[in-house]
Amino acid sequence: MNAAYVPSDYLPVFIQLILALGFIVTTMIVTHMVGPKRNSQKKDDPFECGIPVVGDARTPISIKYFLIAILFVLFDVEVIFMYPWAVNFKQLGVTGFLEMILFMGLLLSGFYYVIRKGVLKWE
Amino acid sequence: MQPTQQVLIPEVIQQIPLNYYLIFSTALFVIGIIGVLTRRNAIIIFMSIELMLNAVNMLLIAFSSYKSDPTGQVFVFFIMAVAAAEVAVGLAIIVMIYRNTRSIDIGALNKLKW
Amino acid sequence: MQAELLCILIPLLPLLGFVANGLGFRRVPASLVGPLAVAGPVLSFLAVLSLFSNFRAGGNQPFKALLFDWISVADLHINFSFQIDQLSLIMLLVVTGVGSLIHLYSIGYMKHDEGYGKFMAFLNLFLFFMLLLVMGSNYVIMFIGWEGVGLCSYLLIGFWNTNTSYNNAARKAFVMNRIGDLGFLLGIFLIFTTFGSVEYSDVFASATGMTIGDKTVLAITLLLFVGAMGKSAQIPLYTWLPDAMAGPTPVSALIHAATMVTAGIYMVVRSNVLYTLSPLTLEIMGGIAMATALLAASIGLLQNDIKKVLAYSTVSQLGYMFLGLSVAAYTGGMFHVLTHAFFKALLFLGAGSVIHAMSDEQDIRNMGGLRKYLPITFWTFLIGTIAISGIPPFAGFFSKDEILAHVWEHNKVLWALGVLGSAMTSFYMFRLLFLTFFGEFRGTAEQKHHLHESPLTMTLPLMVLAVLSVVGGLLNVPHALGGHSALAEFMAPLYAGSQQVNPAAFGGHTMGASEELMLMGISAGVALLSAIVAYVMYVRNAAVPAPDSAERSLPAKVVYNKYYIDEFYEVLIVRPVRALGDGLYSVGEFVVDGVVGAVAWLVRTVSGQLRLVQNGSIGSYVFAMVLSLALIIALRFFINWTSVLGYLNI
Amino acid sequence: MLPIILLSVFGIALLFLGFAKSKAILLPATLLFIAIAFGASFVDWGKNYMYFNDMLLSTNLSIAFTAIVLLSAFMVVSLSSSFLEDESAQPAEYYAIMLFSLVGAIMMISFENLIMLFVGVEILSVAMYVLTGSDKRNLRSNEAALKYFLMGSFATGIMLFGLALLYGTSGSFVLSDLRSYVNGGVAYGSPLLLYMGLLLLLVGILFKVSAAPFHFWTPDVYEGAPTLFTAFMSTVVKTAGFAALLRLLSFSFTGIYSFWGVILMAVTVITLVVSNFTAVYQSSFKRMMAYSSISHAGYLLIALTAVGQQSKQALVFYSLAYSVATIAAFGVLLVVSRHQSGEGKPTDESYDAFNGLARQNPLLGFIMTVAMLSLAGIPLTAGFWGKFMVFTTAANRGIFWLLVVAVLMSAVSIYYYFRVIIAMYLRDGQTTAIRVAPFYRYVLIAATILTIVLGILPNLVRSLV
Repeated sequence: MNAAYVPSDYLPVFIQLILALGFIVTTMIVTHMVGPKRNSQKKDDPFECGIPVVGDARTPISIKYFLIAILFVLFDVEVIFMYPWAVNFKQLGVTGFLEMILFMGLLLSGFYYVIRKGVLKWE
Repeated sequence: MQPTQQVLIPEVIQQIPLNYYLIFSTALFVIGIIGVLTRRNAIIIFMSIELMLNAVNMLLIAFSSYKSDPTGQVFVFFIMAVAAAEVAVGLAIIVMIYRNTRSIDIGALNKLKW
Repeated sequence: MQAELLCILIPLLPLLGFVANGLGFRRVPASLVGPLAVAGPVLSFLAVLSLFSNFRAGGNQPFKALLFDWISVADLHINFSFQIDQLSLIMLLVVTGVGSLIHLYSIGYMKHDEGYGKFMAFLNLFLFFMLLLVMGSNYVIMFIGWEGVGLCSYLLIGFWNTNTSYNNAARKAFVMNRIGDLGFLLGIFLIFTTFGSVEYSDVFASATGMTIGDKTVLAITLLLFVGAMGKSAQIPLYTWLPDAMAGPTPVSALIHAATMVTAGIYMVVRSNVLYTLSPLTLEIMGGIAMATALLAASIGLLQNDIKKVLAYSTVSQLGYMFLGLSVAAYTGGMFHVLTHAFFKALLFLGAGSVIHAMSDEQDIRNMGGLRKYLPITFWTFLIGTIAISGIPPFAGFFSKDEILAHVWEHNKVLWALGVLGSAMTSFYMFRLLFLTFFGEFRGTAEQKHHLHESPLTMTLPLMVLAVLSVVGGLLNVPHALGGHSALAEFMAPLYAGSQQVNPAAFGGHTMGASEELMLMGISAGVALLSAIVAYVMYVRNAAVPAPDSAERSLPAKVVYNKYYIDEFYEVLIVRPVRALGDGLYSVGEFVVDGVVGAVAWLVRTVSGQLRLVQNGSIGSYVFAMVLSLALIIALRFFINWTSVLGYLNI
Repeated sequence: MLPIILLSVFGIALLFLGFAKSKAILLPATLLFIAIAFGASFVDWGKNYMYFNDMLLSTNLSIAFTAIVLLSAFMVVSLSSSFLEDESAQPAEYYAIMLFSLVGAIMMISFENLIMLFVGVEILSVAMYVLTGSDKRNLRSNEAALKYFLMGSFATGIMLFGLALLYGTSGSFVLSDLRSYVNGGVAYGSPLLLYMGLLLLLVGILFKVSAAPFHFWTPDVYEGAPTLFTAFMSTVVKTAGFAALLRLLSFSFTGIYSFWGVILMAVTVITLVVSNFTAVYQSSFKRMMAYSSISHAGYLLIALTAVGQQSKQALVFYSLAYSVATIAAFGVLLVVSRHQSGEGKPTDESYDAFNGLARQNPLLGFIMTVAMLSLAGIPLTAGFWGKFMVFTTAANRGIFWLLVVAVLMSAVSIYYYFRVIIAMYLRDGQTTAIRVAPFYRYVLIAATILTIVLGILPNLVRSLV
């Protein structure tokens, strides 16, 4: 049973690696080749409705984006606790259900707090 | 080790020797450390730290599988959740610094010393 | 029960005085400050007296007053209890008795000072700690008192804190004391690990079962002696004491003459069993004590500050006390503590009275002829001087002689050196007396106009102390003079343990009465001779030490003087002694202080370098962490530590 | 384990209380919450209970540490009245985060399963990252937060790797399993993994308690963080960290003392020497306190190095004495620096800020003096007995050379502690009389009285443990 892997066993992994890389490389090369190319100085300039360029291209992004991204990370990750719970749902029984309700309740109270703080107001 | 648990873990996983996992994780971990040591961009340092954490996750799962003991995997969940919290706070701090100094180069941050 | 109540009251009363004056600083009316502050010491003195009479009536039975279980953690048990026996009672009498007098004196001396209430409060606090020190029944309580008196001494030296040099003196005193304290603390830990207890009774009981020359006991006694060096100003930790004269004069009298500085002697006598077990420590102690006594005395010969002379004299007398202890003459040491407390307190208070009258002038070159203006001060000062010089039948003669007699039995060379020191003592003390009180007044007219005898609160303590300085010696009149060594008899039970471990050291007097009388005659004669020399130089010739600015060559009037004896004296004694004194003074000032300074410099430099490691960059911090981790791993996994662990005794 | 639940609920409640119009209720509410948790922590007194599926263990020792942590938090919070005056601050959030961090601290104190240790450490650390950076406009605070965060996560990573290795070699995260594994000889797995695992885990926690050479973050972070949170960090985090170390080392890993004992000794010596020497040169009081905190970590490590029955009581006592004195010192610093900024002077946290303080403010001077005396270990203050007990543990083990180093270093420490006293009493300064709010004053006085009472009657604490 405990026979060691022989190198050929890694073949599927290797093939998938090549396929994945190959796809990216191919698409990049193909897009460059397929489209027509006409370069000119005007065209390479940053362009904004005929008005000459002012200031930095990297305009400050509203802090809202960061906040939402950060909140997403936080709430998103909590899902991982639901997988094992779901798998063992039957064995855990009512207690498990109540515990998950408590867990979700805590999460939701956090969510409510975020809303009350006005983080999600999109103005 | 209880036999019932042994059923839960597919034996096929144990075909790669545990040492490989150990060495692999350690390598990943050390790469993370080196990243922390050599980079100056706060975000990249932070990513290196995440790499270290993932190396630990990897190791824990390997041990967990080989011991047919789910505790290790539960720990991984905790690490992931906590890492998310760290990411949230860390990004917030980095954004705050960027807003104040227009830079996230840690080399510029040495006002506090001596 | 009643005895325990007394035991609590004794330290508590001064503490109450401290609380009242300390918390009520600037709120207690000035007229109340004095009585409040004096009440504590006086009442505890009465309590001590009652305790003492009970003790005598109860057949001299030592007892321990257990107040409460102070701390007990695992196998560490420390009781808060007081040990009442012959030794602590004697110290209690001295501390509260002399302490009360000095408190009384301070009322007159400090009344007009801005920080009068604060001063009295600190003085009370000091007394509290000093009482803890002598009453405690274990080393930890002694240590707490030990640190506490150090702290109070620091506070009181720096009392006139607007003056930077005073602050430096205070800090120097504290640092040097701390060095000593470290030794003491380590000694306590070693005692604890060796005997499993810090209680005197337990420690000495198990110590009697040990053999002479035991290595651990050697280490313990040496560490404890380091503590004593700091507190009792022995070489090399003595330079703080002369600097400590920056404090107000009552402080110098109480702390730096009568009580605190004798704590080291008390500690050694208390631990006499341990010291008897370790003859090597006693030898070392003897050497250091002799060197200190001579060094300080020779420096004292040339000082011109009235308090500095007394300070060096204190250092030198402390040396004598340790000298006595080093030849197992524990009673002799304690006896000298006792008499020294009387006459040195008297001298300091007298000096204070002079300074008071001279409007804070301390230079004896600007004094002279004060005999007429300050008669009480003069007479009491004279008594003190005779007492310290060892001229019979005053107190100092008996105590110093007891020590010298024991030293004679032990080592004749040490005895000779001791007599030499005694001659110097007599000389510089009489020089001080003559320059201050005889001759013509050399101060300014304004000072002369201001001269006055001190008020009664100041002169009363002087007179009481003068009486004690005269009769104090009668406590322990040796057999050779027809007495029966009352003090020695009284204290004998304290040395039962020592006698058990080393009977040879307590062989009793081997020398005959005639030999003892001869020794007495010699030392008294030498002291008298020195006094006469001083008289000739400073009264007959009215020599005045050259001002600091003058060249160190001999003043003309001395060179051309017609007394052959003076020239002889100059060439053969004064010059060498002066050179020696100057040299030794520099040793003290520059070498010892230099070492202390160098250590401080080293700490600061290392500190300055170390802080540069903290360069503020995250990268280097992380690098340092990883590097140390790697180092630990390398050292831990690639070096065999078993042998190293064995070496470190783990 | 009631305090954990209570504090979590209270924390959430505080977040919502923050939406109320009046901020005035926040401070008393927080104090009330902590007080309730303090009382609730004694429910399990005298019993050894396992909680949460054997994840946490409540013993008298853990309750004692919990009580110290809660007491420190109570005192720190009661010094926080200035929050309410500052508009940009968000007191509800700060208080809530502090309560949450206390949950983490209690988990660290009473863990039975290493998972809980990790979760506790992280809850505490993440909360501290936020509080360190809470002064958002202040670049120093920002920098401190980033430093703390990056280095803290790095240390967490190292600690986790250690945990994983321990798990790999012993097959369990439970302390009692680890103990039987260690004591039963190395039955299976590799001792190398065990040693490496323990080493890395130790390094992670040593970082949190700021022991050298893993202390570099401490001075910078303590200096940059708002003073109040510095006080919180230097007491709560340290106490919890040492409780965790004690639990680990005295319970699970006593069997391999020969392995970690010498490492800890080396760390102790380095910590003592580096911190005390560096503190001498500092001109900033706050930074000096950071080094002082490192040095106290060194003294506490002595008790761990000489681990035994007595170490537990020594650690409890020392933590209490240290926490109370540190909070009192920071409390005075807070008043003084706020007073200065109130007078329009730049905020000065150097020694000079204390010049002549005691002339016009004898009470503040006295409080600071007692705190410094206690930190320096002068008799009749709590700090003396703390040091004495710690040193006795070392003496009992016969580790005399370590004792000598420690005693010498405590002599060095006198220098920088007394500088404050000298500045307050002996130097001239223009400090005018400072008005201190009554409650604030009571807390400081209480801390001072506690320090003195514990210095006179140290057995009070022992009768509690």
